[in-house]
Amino acid sequence: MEANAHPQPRYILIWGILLVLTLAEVGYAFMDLPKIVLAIGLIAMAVWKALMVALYYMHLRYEPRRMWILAASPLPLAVILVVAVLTEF
Amino acid sequence: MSTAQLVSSLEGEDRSQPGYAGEGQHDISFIRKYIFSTDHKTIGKQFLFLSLFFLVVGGALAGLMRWQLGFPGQPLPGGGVLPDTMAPGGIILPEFYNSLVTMHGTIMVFFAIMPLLVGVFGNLLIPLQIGAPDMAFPKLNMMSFWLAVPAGAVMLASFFVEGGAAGAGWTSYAPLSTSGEWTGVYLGQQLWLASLIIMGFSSLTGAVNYITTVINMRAPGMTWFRIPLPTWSLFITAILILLAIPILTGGLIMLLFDQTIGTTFFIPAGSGEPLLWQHVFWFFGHPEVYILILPAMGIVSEVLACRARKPIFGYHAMVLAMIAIAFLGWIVWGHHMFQSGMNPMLGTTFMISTVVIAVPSAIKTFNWLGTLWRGDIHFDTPMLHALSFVSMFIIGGLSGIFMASAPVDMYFHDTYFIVAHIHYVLFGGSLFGIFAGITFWFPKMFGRMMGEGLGKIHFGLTFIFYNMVFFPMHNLGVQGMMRRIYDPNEYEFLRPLQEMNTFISISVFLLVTTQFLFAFNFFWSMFKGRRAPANPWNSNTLEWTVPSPPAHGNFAVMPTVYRGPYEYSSPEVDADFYPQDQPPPGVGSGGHTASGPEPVPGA
Amino acid sequence: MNWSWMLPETVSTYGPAIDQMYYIILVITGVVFFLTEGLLIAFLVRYRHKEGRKAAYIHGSTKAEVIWTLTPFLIVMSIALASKSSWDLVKNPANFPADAMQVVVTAKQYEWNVTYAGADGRIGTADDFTSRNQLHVPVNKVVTVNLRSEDVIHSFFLPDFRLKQDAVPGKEISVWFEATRTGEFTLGCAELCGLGHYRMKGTVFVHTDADFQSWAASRAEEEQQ
Amino acid sequence: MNHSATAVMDNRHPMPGMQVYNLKLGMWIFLLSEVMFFTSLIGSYIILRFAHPEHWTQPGVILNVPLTAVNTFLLICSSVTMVKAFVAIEQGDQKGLKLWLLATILIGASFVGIQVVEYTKLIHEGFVPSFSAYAAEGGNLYGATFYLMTGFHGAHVTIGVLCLIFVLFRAMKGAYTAESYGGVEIIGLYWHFVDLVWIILFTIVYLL
Ligand code: HEA
Ligand code: HEA
Ligand code: CUA
Ligand SMILES: [Cu+2]
Repeated sequence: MEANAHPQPRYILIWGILLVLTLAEVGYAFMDLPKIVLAIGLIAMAVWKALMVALYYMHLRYEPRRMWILAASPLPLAVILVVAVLTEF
Repeated sequence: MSTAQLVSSLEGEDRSQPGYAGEGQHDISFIRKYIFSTDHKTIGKQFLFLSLFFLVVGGALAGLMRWQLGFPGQPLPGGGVLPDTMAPGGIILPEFYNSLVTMHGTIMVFFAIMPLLVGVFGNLLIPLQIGAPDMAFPKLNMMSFWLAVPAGAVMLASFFVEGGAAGAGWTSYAPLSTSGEWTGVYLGQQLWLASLIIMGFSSLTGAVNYITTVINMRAPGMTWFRIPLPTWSLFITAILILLAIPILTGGLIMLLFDQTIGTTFFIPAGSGEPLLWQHVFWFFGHPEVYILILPAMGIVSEVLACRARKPIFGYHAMVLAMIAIAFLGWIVWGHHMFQSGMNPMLGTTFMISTVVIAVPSAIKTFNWLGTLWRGDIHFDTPMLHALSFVSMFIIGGLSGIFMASAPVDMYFHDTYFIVAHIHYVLFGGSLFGIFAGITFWFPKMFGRMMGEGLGKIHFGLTFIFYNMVFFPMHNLGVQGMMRRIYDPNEYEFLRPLQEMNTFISISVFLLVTTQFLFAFNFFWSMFKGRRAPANPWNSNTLEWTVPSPPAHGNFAVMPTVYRGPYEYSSPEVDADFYPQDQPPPGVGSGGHTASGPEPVPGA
Repeated sequence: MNWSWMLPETVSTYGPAIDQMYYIILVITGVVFFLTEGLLIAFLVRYRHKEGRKAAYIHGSTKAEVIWTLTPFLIVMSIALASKSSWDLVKNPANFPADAMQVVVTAKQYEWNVTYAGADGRIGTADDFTSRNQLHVPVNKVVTVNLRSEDVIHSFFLPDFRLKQDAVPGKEISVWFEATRTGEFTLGCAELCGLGHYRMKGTVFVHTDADFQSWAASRAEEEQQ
Repeated sequence: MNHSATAVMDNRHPMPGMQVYNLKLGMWIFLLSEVMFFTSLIGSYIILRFAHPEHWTQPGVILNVPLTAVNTFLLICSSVTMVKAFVAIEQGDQKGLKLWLLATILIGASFVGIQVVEYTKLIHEGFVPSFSAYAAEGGNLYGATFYLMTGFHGAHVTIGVLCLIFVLFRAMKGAYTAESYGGVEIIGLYWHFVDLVWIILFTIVYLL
């Protein structure tokens, strides 16, 4: 069974990273920086955390390449919808 | 993989795959067999009866609409039975007319055509054509059907609640649809939303099942480019459903909240955005229309190749074209919103992407023609329906090009030109494809042949009356007649069109009457039809290698696939067909062999 | 019965351009239609089943695929590009003709209310005057219509001018037209807006400049009392 | 890869397909549709917020960031416990499986609990989804989108907890082994996905 095959990631370490990032986010959010700078920084950290969860906790990192493609497939659609509609405002 | 490998891989454990009929038949209670069945073939039949019922309902609603349009303000014969809230004294009320239009569109799209294509043929064909014993998740499959039933019940119930059924069009544009204060419809609109949310879950569970099954459960040798086109089309359709339906569900939920708990996502009075609803709806809506045509295209490709006894022309091109449609389908939704006040720059972009999507359809059309070229064409009922699909889809598609041009759409938007387009693609396309599919696979479903003579008569009359109904709608559109209007005669410039509207309505009544032939043929053949051989059409695909109807578990042993699905008139064999599982000369035994052409019914 | 595919007469300046676009597409699609359906019928006759006939064992042709991919692509692309100009002309405020007569059209279930600028030439001032289900304009003068809606979405449809634009509540959307001859024309609602949608209609009166001035004057009069 | 495992988990066919057993593939495919569902909600939020920025306030003015930070912490922990349960059964450690599952259930439940508390407080302060009743700072779109997104996420957590309880029951019955743990793995996938969604929501709803 493929799960047995893969090396066990250091779950606790990742847990630590997630916590640190969460605290970092909260701290960063209340600095008085221009909104755009805040947004970019926060979203970057959120994406980082999301990737951590997907890659290690959901074991995407140890799945066959075609699973990565499968998992990523809806993201372009999400972007298309939001970006297109935003041009209205 | 090479056939040698395949054969060796077939020795031993693989032959006794769990689930295959070879495992031995276990008999089960009536309930488990016919009502809460997990057999994909039974579920397919359940969907067939459910969606044919809704097709009749949708047709009846259309009949009522056409009565009003053909004979405005005149009492409907026998319309007295309708309650006064709908048609006092048989005279259809404007608000009831709006409900008719809305429910006709909704029921036809979500409860007739979609389940007919996806629910019926998806269930029936996918496991059989890829050589699997059943779907990946049979229980989930059963759930998919048993979600569709309550959804349909709720939709029908909405006719009989206070204020009547939803009346804001099948597109339910906000803010009209957000409050009964605009339409007089309160509960009905909410039931409409609830019903579609449930139906969404039904489609979703189906889609998850189909995708998993096609990816993971193909028989040995069934490589991606040996998959028959109906299964290919259903696989791509399932992906569209998987990604499009949740978007609609999200929108429906927001709309439901706007109506019930006082949110204002789409209500400008609370600084909501009406256009947001349109974007969400059409981002789902355009993929949806391809959901409604792709499986029909697959079915037609199968029938054309089989009845022309010729390999499908450009198999790879056919598959790639469908994939291209599936991709492009996501970036054209704005063509429904050209006149909606959308940013005109965006309009230009959508105009360009929209015309581009005509290209893959062009590829398919020309490949169908290429398949007929130098064929040996047998005119059986399924073939006749498939051929009329091709010819009618061309008309429907070409009318789409007019509206794809934004300035021309400025005139045609929301006129009967659109209505003509809709019906040429959805009736002339999808429904003729469905007729082709039902008549083609009827023997596999019920173990009996459908009456050919009656079938041909039904086809002929349907084809004529259908064109008498919908072709003139183009001319109505050219004259500028708006859609969704209760009585065109309100407009001076539309009065001269009454004659044509009456002509259309009379043709509709003929068209609907003709369908009784089909109904009769359908039920009569089910019980009295000639017993069907395993492979009445001398077809190549796996479903025809097992008895009609196939046993629970489909295949006695897991079949092995040696070639593509459309090896007709191959020089390798004397017969003009070459089943996918027939071992090539020299390779070990096991699969079926084409023992000369069996008599083809009717031909 | 009128089976014609000819559009009715158009009375706006850009109408002919749009009609021309329609006729171009009509010709192209017409040709494609007769070509494809013709081939279909020809094949059905020529290759119908005969005893002893065996179909040709052909799997396709890359050359053919390329041809019938590129040809339609070029055709439809040119249709789109040819359509772009008149689209931008009518719907893109950046390209609107200057010194237009401004009117505000407010749609509501189920009527069209038009507001004209008074003597001061500006809308939103005391001397504005209005008309209900009637849009009065001078001939050969650019008129900018600023569309609003009070309740639901309606659609401002002038068939003879080839103009259609939704009126969306909470938004003001501008379109323009210029009439090329005097007369009375239809103003219709093309977006389902409730049970009265089918009777939400008005009339466009295109006057000579003089007539329009006198009408405006008298209408303004009535409004004052 | 060891063959007996997949043999138990499903009837794998000689065509390799996704090289992943049916249950797991099915769950992944289902999660894709979940992505699109949240796209429609989050997308609408982004669009409405761009259209009407005035409806939103500075972070922390209305929403209780510290409390939700704690909640985020809880959810992240529950992901670890979940993955621990999975590792346990992979090694055939029944006891570990049950303990870690129980831990996940408890943490998940407390997340929902805290969210309920948060909601009641906010509603009390007039921060409601409805236009007519909205009484807090900012505008009603703020409230509406907030409850829409966090509400549907909360619903997903609740469903997850229920499924986990079901899985725990089956674990009690010893339904899972080192060879056959499909059920544990897919509920894990779902659980981590819900966690992932929260990570996004926490940032865009509470901190932006
Ligand atoms: C099965 C469903 C289906 C299909 C397949 C299509 C296919 C297409 N549709 Fe259609 N459409 C609908 C169902 C469908 N549509 C529905 C239901 C509506 C109304 C919704 C509502 O408002 O209620 C609608 C509305 C609609 C609109 C909005 C009109 C309006 O409201 O103002 C537009 C505009 O661009 C459009 C365009 C197209 C185009 C370009 C195609 C193309 O995919 C067609 C491509 C096919 C061909 C072009 C023919 C074959 C090709 C050849 C023969 C090759 C040569 C061709 C050329 C060189 C041109 N459709
Ligand atoms: C899949 C789609 C589908 C189908 C098949 C039809 C079929 C028909 N439609 Fe439909 N129509 C729509 C989809 C469809 N329609 C949509 C989406 C709209 C837009 C709605 C809106 O504006 O919101 C619309 C709108 C629409 C209008 C415009 C209304 C308006 O704008 O005011 C009209 C007007 O004539 C019309 C007429 C008809 C007619 C006469 C038929 C006839 O073809 C019906 C003939 C009867 C049948 C097809 C049933 C036959 C039954 C069987 C074959 C089964 C029998 C067998 C057994 C029981 C075993 N339709
Ligand atoms: Cu106003 Cu229709
Ligand atoms: Cu479309």
